[in-house]
Amino acid sequence: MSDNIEVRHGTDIRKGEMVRYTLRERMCHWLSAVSYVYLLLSGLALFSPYLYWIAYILGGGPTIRFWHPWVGLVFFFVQMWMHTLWQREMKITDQDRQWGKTVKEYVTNRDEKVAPTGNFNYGQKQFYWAMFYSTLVLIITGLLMWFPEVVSLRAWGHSLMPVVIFLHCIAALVTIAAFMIHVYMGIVFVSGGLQGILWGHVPVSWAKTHHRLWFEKVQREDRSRISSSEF
Amino acid sequence: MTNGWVDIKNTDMMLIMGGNPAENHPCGFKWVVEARKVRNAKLVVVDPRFQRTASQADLFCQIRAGTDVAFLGGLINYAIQNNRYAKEYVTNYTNAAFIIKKGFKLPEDGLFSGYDTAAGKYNPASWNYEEGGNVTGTAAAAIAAGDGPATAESIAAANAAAPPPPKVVAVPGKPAPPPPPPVGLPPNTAYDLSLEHPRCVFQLMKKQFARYTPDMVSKITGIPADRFVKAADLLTSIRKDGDTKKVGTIIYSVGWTQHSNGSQMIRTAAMYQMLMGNIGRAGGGINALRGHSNIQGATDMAGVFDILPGYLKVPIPADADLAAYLKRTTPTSAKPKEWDSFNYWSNTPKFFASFMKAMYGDAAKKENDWAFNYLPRIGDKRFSWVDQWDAMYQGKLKGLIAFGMNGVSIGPNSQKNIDALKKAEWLVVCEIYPEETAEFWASPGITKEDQAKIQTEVYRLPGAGFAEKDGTFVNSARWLQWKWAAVPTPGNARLDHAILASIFLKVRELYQKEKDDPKTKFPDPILNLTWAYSNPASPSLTEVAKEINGKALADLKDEKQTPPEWKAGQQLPGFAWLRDDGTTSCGNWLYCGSWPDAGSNTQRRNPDDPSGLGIHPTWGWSWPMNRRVMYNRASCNMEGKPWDPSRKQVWFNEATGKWAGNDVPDFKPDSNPKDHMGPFIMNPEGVGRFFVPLAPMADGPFPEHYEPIESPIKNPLHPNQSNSPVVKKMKTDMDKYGTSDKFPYPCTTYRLTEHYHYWTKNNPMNVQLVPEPFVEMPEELAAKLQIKGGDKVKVSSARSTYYCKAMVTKRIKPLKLEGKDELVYPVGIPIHWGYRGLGDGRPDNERTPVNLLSPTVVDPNAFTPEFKGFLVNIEKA
Amino acid sequence: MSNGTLEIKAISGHSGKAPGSGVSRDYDVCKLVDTTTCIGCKACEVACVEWNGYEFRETTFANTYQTMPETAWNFWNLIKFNEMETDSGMQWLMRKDQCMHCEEPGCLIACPADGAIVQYSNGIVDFNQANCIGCQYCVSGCPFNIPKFNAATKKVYKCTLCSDRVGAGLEPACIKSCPTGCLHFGSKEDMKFEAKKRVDQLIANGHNDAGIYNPGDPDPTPGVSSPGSIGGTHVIYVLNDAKHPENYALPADPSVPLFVKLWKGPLKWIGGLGMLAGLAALFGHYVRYGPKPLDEGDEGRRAQ
Amino acid sequence: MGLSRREFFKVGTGSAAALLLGFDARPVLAQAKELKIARTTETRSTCPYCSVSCGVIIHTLGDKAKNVTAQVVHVEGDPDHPINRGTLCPKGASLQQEILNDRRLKKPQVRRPGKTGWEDISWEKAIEEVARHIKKTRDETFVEKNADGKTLNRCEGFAFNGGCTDTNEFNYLVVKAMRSMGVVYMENQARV
Repeated sequence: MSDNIEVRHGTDIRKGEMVRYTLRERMCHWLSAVSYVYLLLSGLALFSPYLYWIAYILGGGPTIRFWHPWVGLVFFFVQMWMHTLWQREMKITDQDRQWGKTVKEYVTNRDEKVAPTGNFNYGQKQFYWAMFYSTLVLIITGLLMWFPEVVSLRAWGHSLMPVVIFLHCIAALVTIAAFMIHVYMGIVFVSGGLQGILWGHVPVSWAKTHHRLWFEKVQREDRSRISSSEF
Repeated sequence: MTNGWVDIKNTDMMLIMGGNPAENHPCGFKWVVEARKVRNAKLVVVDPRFQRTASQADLFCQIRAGTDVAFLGGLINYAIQNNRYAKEYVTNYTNAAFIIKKGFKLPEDGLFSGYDTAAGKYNPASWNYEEGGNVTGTAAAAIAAGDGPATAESIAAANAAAPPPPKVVAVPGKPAPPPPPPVGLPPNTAYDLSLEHPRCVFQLMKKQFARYTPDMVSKITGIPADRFVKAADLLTSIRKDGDTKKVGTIIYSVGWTQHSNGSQMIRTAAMYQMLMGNIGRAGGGINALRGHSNIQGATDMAGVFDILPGYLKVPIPADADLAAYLKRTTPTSAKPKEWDSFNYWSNTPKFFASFMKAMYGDAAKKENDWAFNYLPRIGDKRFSWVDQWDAMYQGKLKGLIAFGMNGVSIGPNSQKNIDALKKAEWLVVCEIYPEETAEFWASPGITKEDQAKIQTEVYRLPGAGFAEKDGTFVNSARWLQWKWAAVPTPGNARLDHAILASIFLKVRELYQKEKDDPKTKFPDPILNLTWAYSNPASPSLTEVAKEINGKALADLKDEKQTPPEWKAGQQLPGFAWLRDDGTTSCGNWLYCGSWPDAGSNTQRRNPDDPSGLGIHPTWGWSWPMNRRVMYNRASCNMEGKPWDPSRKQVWFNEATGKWAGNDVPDFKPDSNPKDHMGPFIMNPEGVGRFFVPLAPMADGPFPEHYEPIESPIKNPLHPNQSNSPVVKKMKTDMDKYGTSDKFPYPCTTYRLTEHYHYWTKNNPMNVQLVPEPFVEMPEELAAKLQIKGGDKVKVSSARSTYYCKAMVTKRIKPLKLEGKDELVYPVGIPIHWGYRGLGDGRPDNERTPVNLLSPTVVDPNAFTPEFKGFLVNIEKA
Repeated sequence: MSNGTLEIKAISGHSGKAPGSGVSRDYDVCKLVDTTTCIGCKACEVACVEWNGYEFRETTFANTYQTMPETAWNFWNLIKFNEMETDSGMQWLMRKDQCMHCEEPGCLIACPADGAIVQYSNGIVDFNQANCIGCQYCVSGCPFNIPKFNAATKKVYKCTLCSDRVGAGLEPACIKSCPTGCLHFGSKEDMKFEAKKRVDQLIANGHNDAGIYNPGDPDPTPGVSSPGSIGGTHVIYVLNDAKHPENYALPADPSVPLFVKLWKGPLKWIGGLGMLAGLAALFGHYVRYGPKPLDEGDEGRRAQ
Repeated sequence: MGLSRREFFKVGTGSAAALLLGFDARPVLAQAKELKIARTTETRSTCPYCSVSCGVIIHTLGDKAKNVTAQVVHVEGDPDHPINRGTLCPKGASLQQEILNDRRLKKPQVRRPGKTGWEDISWEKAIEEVARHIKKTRDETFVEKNADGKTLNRCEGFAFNGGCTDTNEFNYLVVKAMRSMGVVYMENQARV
């Protein structure tokens, strides 16, 4: 590593880059991502017979049935951790709503017409909250499904369980929809996004383009986070 | 059973009472269901509880335990009053037409004529037929002459004329000796075919049961009168408008037997069946369901004190020699002169001599009366089950050998049995599981210190289970069926008969060795007993079975039989070949024919049933001589034609002059119907007995309702003679009897379908089905006592206490008795628990035998204890 | 069916039809339970446990003759005792409770595990514990509360209709044991006929409401089917009062729970298609719009 | 009963997706247990409980070869038997557990006077002692004549109780042995 690398918040920063995610944030995100992917695959196997082959890849039905709830628990706690990290940043502001009005321009790459946005844009925040609330539904229904025999002991348990399973599926489908968009946006559509969540730093230009208000805020508040700034 | 299990399917009407076959004989009950499904037969169930049999009934009546004679007597009354009975059958096949001697009195006051108050028993001399032949048409004259049944006044006069009752000398401290041999039956009895003579059996019976009106039945039994009438109407409907085709059956079990009036309950049922013309017919009969796999066989084989194999009588002290014995035990026919009687018991000398030859072989010689003196005598004393425990409790009985018989649990009055065993010197128990009797010395409440004081030496010998033994069982339908051993005995356990044989051989060895020792008593029978089995220490049961069947000891000839000759050493084909001259040997004449020369009939396994009547003549073998329905001659009318041609069992073949049939005719094969031979060939009269003359019934020639010894009410028929006058209470300090002020609830005991006696409490599967003891009680009683289902309760009788859980149920209802509004609350307890079962020792329930509660009192005829009706109190524990 | 094997008709958690199914001649087996002749003796309970070799289960007294409150993973066959008082007196209704072997089995529909539940062409619905994943969705799919979970093995168990016996040409153990003949076994056609015959007899004897419990059977013959939407069952009952099956602790109108149907039906397809559509849409979007350009060149790209 | 299981159906998954991936998914096994009584030895017997006399078939492991000790694996009704026609009640249906039961007594034992437990005893010694007890008691209590000089020839000192499941042949041997010893307290379950 050369001398012109700074390390802040566990993140290597070079000239022309700025810290976007701390190491903690990135760990949290990837833990969440990995566990989610496992849950997604194992869940899909159980969701449709046409996808049950995934179960065989993952070690067979009983195996995924064993791990799915445990990983779900991990996912849940990671989500809660993430919540403590990002909860405040995820507050939806008036600026976000402004941005939201121009989302059509955003997805059609007419960025000049898109309202500027902060650290997380409105879409990202909506993704976050979709995942957050779905996780709550999934953990509650999931726990019931983990130990259905406890529920079945009650007279109402028997009629409750199908609803529980149904809700679990619905919530999972919501996360899947969100997840697909998230991955597309993060890896394919907005190039450079992956770099930010992988290593934590983004080029200043990238920040300026995609999260102008954040860029400005950071510049204003904490110049130190921008290394060797030209400004 | 006079009939058989499968035969039940042939019936049109069923009365199940004093039994609960759906629970206790489920696989036999299938034929009840079959009759209902296929023939649309009707089922009436009468029981103290609405049990699982009742759940199938067309009509259910909840009766107070022990009042069955009242119900059945009411039924007889209803049938006679409504003219619903089988007239031809009753007139010709029963003693209904026979005329009873003057001086006989009906028990309006609770006592028949001849009661000896001092001795507490009857002199049955007045219970006899009148001599004199056909008096038909003289009824009017007799009535004119005031020649009715006796009244209290007339009886004194009659007794004065009759020979004085023989003197009975009561020995202090000992039960009174039995009556001396009574006067015989008249050979030519007087009879009136119109059944109108005031002293004919029919009229006496009519009069006897006229008192059993629906109201009276209701007062006694607690069954509402209208419900009783409904039941009686349904049951007797088979003889409506002179119908003789339909047939009804009665199925009962120890719900009758186990009462102090039990024999008479069964008799009333048999009388009703005769009245309806149902005995001897397919789908009819009186069917006792025996509770165990081979107690029919145990009775046939005389496992009980008062008989020898094949129901031969045990000698009494008065039988000075063989001739005296045979004279006493061989009946001579007693019948109207114009009629015929087979009187099969006239063959007694042949059966007896053959039995003694089987027992003692060459030592049984004509010169020594077939070793007649080798047989122990009874009669001056009773040696029945309760007497045995009584003698042991009094220290008179020193040892007990029990093979598969759990006397402590079986009771009655289990604590007395436990205390009795404490006084015994030795006890030998052969069992397959740990049980209460062998471990009486560690029963609940006995401390280690107490145990040190118990001097009884107990041997517990591990025997064989059913799957480890071969041999035959006899079922309720008298079928002998061989079973094969499947597995060896486990561990060091041995076959029961090998254990018995080794004990006997060792005893014999001691007697052989010490026969000249002055202490040694009468070794001859022991030394001379035949024991010539190939392996004496473990006799092959096929050898034993062949010995029981019997064989020719010399070449035999009988021109009337086919084949007419039988060689010495050959197995006999049937008891018709038995001889009284020592040329045949037979262990049990009833089983003669079970193992003829051709091989064992008990091993036959051909399920064919050509007639479709469920006879299955080639499956196993049934006594007597493979007859599946007893007295089947009665299934035909006087001409020898079946009452119902669609259910033909036997019939008279005019062409051959012989009886033929789908079943083996239970009759003299060549007796022409014109000869008027009675179908009830074991009675000297040849006919069925509505009235039992002379001694066979100790408590009266007709049945009469008597209350159980412990009863909540006084007998509404005659409150001053509430219980049977001949039933005796026992006298030791352990024999206590309760009254309804302290013990208000009539209690009955029973089995559950999930358990078998005191046996399946060792079987996890059955324990799982019903894990704990309980007492069933009506909701109303539970509310009164503030008991909820599952509460622990204390049930107490005059004898002891029993702890269990309460089962509060709708299936037992409070009863209204004596026409009063006051409710009586019956309760019931299943019997299956003790202190050595699988679930015993669970802390939530104290496990003890329920027979701690039952009283030591027995039926005067069968000596069976009154397990089914006694008084208890219930409290929340 | 031949050579002592059973042909599979439907498989749980399985994509598409059971391979090779539908080629052999069809014949359905059926248990007929004539509750009017059931004496509650529990022979079937014992025969079931004995045949299947399960262990003793500790029970406790509960003020009833019923062995336990409901079937258990190792106790598949339970007589339910229901006491009723009517004008004509006491009635003690006893009914054998066990898997009904539905034609459209909710358990199989709900089950996500490939091959954990199979339906044979003769109508038997059988669990294969080797493939069971213990999710217990079958429990929620069953309208009769039959499948039971064993926490120790993490598998679900239920009556197999003795598929091992039936496959070898024998009748189920419970059927064979039944002392009164209240249980009967044969083709569904014959059992419906027998049931109808018995119902007619009961009606003739004054039990006007007698009838057959065979929920949802499409058979148009009057009286052989009863309300429900599970396509008929391979265990059918004769009831003295078929108008009130709830007196026998039977559901009056059994069906696979709505939410199970929604989830295994529309939701499965909507979800699956939705996912595919989503992927397609995203791909389309990328092709149409490509990646988002940066405002100011590409200098931020990391060069290493 | 721990018999090996035979997979008797194999059905490919047919999963289009799996095939697409070229992934060899485990075959779906609709597995039924092999009939556990397929090759057992059948012995016909009679149920020892009530008096219906249901025919039972005792299935034992092994083919009766010399080196095999038969072990009961199943008991079932005998379909040929005219009365039960293969059916059994809850007691009959659990007969296997009656035969194979941990609680079975497997060795002779004696409880000596005043002792608080059982001790083992050999068969020979047990039989010897029992026979000695019998002879002593019989000789002490035998009554040849009553007060009137009438023959009694009976032993009132010990009793024999027979059970409900003893065979006829056993009961006959009891009559022979006990009556020859003069036993009169001879009772059986048949009484009660």
